[in-house]
Amino acid sequence: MMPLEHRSSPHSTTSNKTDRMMLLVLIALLPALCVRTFCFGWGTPITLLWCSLIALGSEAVLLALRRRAPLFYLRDKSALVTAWLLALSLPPDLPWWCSLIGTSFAMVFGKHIYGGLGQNPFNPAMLGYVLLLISFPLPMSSWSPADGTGHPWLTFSDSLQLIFLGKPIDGWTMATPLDLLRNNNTLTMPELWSTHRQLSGLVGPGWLPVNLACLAGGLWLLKKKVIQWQAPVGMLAGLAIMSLIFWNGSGSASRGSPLFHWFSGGTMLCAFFIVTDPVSGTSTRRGQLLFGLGAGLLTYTIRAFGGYPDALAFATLLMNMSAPAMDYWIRPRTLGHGPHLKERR
Amino acid sequence: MIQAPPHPLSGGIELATHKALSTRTPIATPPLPDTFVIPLNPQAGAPAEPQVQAGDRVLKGQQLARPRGPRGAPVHAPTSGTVRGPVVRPVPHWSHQQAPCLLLEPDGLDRWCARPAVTDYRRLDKDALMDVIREAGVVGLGGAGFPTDIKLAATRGDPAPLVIINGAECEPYITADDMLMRERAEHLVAGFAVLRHLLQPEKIMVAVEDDKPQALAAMEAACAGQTDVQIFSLPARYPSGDAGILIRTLTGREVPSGTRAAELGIFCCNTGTLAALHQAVILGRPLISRITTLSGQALARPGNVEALIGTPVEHLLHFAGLRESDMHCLIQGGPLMGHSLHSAEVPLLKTTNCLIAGTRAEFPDPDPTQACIRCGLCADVCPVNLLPQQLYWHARAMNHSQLQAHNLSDCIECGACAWVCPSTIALVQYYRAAKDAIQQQQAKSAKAAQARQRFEQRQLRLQAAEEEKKARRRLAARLRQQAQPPQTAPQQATAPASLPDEQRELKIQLSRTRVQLKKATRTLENLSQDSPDAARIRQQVQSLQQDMDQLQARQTPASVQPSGSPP
Amino acid sequence: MSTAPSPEPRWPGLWSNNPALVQLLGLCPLLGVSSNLVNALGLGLASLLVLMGSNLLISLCRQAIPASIRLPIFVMIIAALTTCVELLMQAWAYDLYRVLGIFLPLIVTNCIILGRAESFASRNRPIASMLDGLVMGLGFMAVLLVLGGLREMIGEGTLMADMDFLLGPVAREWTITLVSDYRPFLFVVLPPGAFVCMGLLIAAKNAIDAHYRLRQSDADDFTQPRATHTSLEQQPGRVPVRQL
Amino acid sequence: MDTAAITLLGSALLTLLALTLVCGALLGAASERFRVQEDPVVESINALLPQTQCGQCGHPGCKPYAQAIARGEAINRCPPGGQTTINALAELLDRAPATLDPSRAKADRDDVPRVAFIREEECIGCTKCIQACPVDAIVGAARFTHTVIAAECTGCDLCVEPCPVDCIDMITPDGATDRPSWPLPPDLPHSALWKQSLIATDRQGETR
Repeated sequence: MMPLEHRSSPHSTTSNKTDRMMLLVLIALLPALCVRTFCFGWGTPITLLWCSLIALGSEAVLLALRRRAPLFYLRDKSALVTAWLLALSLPPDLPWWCSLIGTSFAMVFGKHIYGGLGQNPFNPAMLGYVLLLISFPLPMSSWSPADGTGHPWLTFSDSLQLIFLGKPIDGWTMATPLDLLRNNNTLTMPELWSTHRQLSGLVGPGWLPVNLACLAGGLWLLKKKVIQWQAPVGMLAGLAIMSLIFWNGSGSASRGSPLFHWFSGGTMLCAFFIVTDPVSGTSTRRGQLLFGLGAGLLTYTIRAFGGYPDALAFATLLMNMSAPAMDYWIRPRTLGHGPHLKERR
Repeated sequence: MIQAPPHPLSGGIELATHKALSTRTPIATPPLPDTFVIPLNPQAGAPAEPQVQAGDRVLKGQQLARPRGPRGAPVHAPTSGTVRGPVVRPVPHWSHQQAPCLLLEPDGLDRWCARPAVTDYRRLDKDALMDVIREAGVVGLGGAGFPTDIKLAATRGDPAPLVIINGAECEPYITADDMLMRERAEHLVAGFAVLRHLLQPEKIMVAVEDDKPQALAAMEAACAGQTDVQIFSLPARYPSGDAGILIRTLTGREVPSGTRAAELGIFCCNTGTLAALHQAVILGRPLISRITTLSGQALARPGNVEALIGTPVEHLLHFAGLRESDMHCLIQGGPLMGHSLHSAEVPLLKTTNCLIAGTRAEFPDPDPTQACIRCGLCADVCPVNLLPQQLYWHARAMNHSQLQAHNLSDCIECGACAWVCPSTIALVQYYRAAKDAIQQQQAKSAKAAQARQRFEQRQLRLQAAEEEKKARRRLAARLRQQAQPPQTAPQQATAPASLPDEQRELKIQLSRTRVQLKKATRTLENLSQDSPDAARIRQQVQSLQQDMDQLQARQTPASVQPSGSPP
Repeated sequence: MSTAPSPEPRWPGLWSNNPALVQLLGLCPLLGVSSNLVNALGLGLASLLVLMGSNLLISLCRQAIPASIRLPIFVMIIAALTTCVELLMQAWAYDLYRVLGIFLPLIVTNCIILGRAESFASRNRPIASMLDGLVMGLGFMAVLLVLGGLREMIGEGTLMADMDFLLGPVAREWTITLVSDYRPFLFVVLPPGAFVCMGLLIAAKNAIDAHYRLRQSDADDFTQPRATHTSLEQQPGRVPVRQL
Repeated sequence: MDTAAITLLGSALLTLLALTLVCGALLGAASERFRVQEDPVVESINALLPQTQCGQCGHPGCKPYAQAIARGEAINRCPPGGQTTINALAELLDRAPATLDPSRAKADRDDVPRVAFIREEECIGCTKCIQACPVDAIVGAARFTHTVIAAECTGCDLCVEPCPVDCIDMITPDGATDRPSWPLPPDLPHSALWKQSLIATDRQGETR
């Protein structure tokens, strides 16, 4: 009846557990998944399932190798979150072996080599993404065109064949809007918009709805208090500041308006699901604001002046690296401390 | 008259209060138990010194023990009866500690001892009034049990002190202060007068949470017309009732780290303490009873009781209708800061504000601990703006310097961080372990520094003595050389004039022989049987044995003489 | 560091005190040129030659070197030898010389060579020193070769490509293509991949050691204190245990 | 070679020579002026030693042992410091942490702090223990009863051996075990859970 081991207070805790928070993140990703499927075809759900399978399998194997009980630790669903985030960043019809390498690298070198959940300094999904980006530039830049660009809609079996058999389909890739803008030096903005079918409206078909869906999911997470507002706001602000500074109207040297940058590529996914990753980010709220701001600035810098058109992964990893220093330097003032208290006495 | 607090509470959590459970019935008085158990060291420190002997008959309110240190309080008999003990009994402590306790068997008469006549305290010298309070054993009833007279004395020097009456009972289940304010608000207001007399405070602030409307109303009614009293209605948010946080919420001032509120000229006390102060000064009653909440789903009749200090917890729980088979845990204090009791035989202390007999459904076993994901929720709720997750990592590594740099010592152990932790990490326990380790380490290094200093000074002294000796020798040599022919040094009588007691000499000889014998025997045991030395040493032992027998024979008749006992 | 001259060379250089895997010395060339086997072999040979030569020379004139300026003298000797090797390579393997580029002259700054000169050659006899140089150089080269082979296989899907750079036209046909139509895995060819592969090699070595020690002691003592690489010289046969 | 060239060469040589002299003089002066009197590492080592001055390391006190360590002696010879001190020393000096030298350890010692206690009715006032005490923690004079100042005693037990009448005990003082300290909570339950599911070698405390 009576507890015999020395257990400290408190004697009750909240019901908001880690695995519940992970589950909420997964639920918040569902709208993005649906919209992406609708806009970019069946490749996304196939890749997502494939990544999940690999993530769960490799996590179980790694846990067993590390003498941890797989069934207990798999319950926290962090492997699934990594897999989904990676799958939603990858091009939809990426060959199966690319996703395999990326996901397993994320699990081994992004997570378990440091000691598992909670110990990894880098965001595992972004680590896997970066590995693929620098190892296999060609498949990683082959984006299936979005619905509405005049291309034939890829059927389910088309996607399956593309992913698992590598069977090419004529003219199925298209440069992304970010690619176009990055490589454009001669055309003014209206010219660019009128000559490319990928560009229409603000950013072009496909990209706006996907980003809006991520935004919606993120706002829901905010409401559920799974994430805090600081990191997303910081990131979007950083991106906006930089794009305002370097915005050259509609001239050929323009690198895009703030809205263009907010709603193209994986910006919203990154702002609400990746820079808010607590493990690899900073843990103070002020630090998170700075973390997001830095990620935004870096994203724009690399997008506009670097070699990779969508720079979210690099920006996140660079900020991950500086997170421990931020944790060290940014500390709140503890009650009862501070110069003003000494003066008074 | 009721105001909102001027400063917001940072951090904190909102909890299900479970307070309605114990506020349905008025404060009850349980019958006397068979035996009272009165711990001699209710707080940490040296045990108090008993003033009575086993078998003594004592009267209610008679002093049983005096404190040995300055931080103690006297202990009084809760009723009249016979004292037994002291015996070692389990006391309410997290480490399942046992401590010396006096036992008191009541005679059922409940007869009071002679009490000082109720005089007008306003005419009493203030220092004498402080003595009355100290002798009554009034301590802080809210938590740590710090003697109230020391707190008062620390604030008395201030020209315009501030009095804060803490009626914010922010932990779930506890309603002792709530019921006290509802039923005995006039006692508290009478207590204000004592404080006014002692401290001449600028203002008296009363803080009550807004989920206690009846208590608020009672206080407002009782304080009507007293212009220096302000009543604040705090938002019900844990841990708004912590003294440091309450001071910040009400005044915006912060108690500097490592100091006490008294240094800011603030006297902050619990409502229960104020009631005890009132009883001690106006009724002349020492602190022998307190209002305690009995709550939890395993009780059939939860409620508040005015219990005598030293009543076994078991007795109170049975009074409240304990269903023993349902009880899964027994907590003293609240569920966030209290500690679980390992036995219901422990006595009620002056600081026991609540006893919770919880069922398994109420207090389930904690989920298995998961990895910290650094979500930062703990930092959001920390009322003193610490970084609990950083402290956690450093406490795991026992990195003392980083723990101190992150202000571990400012942690009030409120448990809000551990409550919100989604990975069920026992954060508070990490901090307590780290605090204890740091304290031990500091004590150790202080001792080492002292030893080092003494060692070095001794070395210097020995060195100086050596030099002096050398110098003297040189001088002597020079003198010898100068003095021709060399004199023979006169045979100086070195023996002191004191008459060596024969008895004493004998004793010394005996001791020496005994030790030699012991050493020889030990050597013999260590040697193997066939060793060549063995025979020699065995002989030695025998001769020593004979010597000793002789000496003993000589000494025994000597020691019989009454005058020969050594000093 | 033992002050007493020991007559036999340090065989631990191959495994238990391997300069690359345990002492983690010479990482810059190790990671920089191990992208394929032929580069690794070329740099390994060059380092081996310089290491043996410098150990021999320094040991020969160890009595004549004043202690206070020994390091500049060591560096001069090593630099001279490196220049010789560089010139040799320029003459006999020009293609490889161009591929290795700056890493050849950088042998001068390789800590293994200076380290051996300081800790062994300056205190031991010439033959022993040369043998020490040989063993240490072989240990370094072995790691280079394994790393180079690994990265070439994973990164390019081939093995022993371009061997003719070093061994002449005979070796032109030696290239083994493991997987035809292999997509280059650029990450492994680039420096970050070198770090990861190197880490895996160290981990593998520690795992093998731990396995054997567990077998040997047949006991459960995993409490062996952690050693840092600087302290290994004092305790031959002891390797750091870093549990994953 | 014309005169101009010789002048140039000469002036260059002179300049260099002058520079050398100035720099040399500066260096020489600096090495005299800023000479470190005591090896600072000895102080750091001494700060880590427990200052019991017990001599179990074979040196007369902690500072001499600190000096010996600075000269290269083994760091595992301090039984009162235990493994904590050895690890701290290893960290400071970047040496391999070793286990306590078994020849130094006394078999019957545990971790409980002890102080010397003189049974005063048996003391003969010989002052032998006073001379042995490294921290002057024993008061008394010849032919007068001695006593130990418990607060100053380091528990080194150096006074026990010289006592001719064996009247000194090493006792555990009151209050030494009074305050229990909280233990760290149990770590993540991986080992236990793993054992339930599979039999394997148990390597615990990996994240410590």
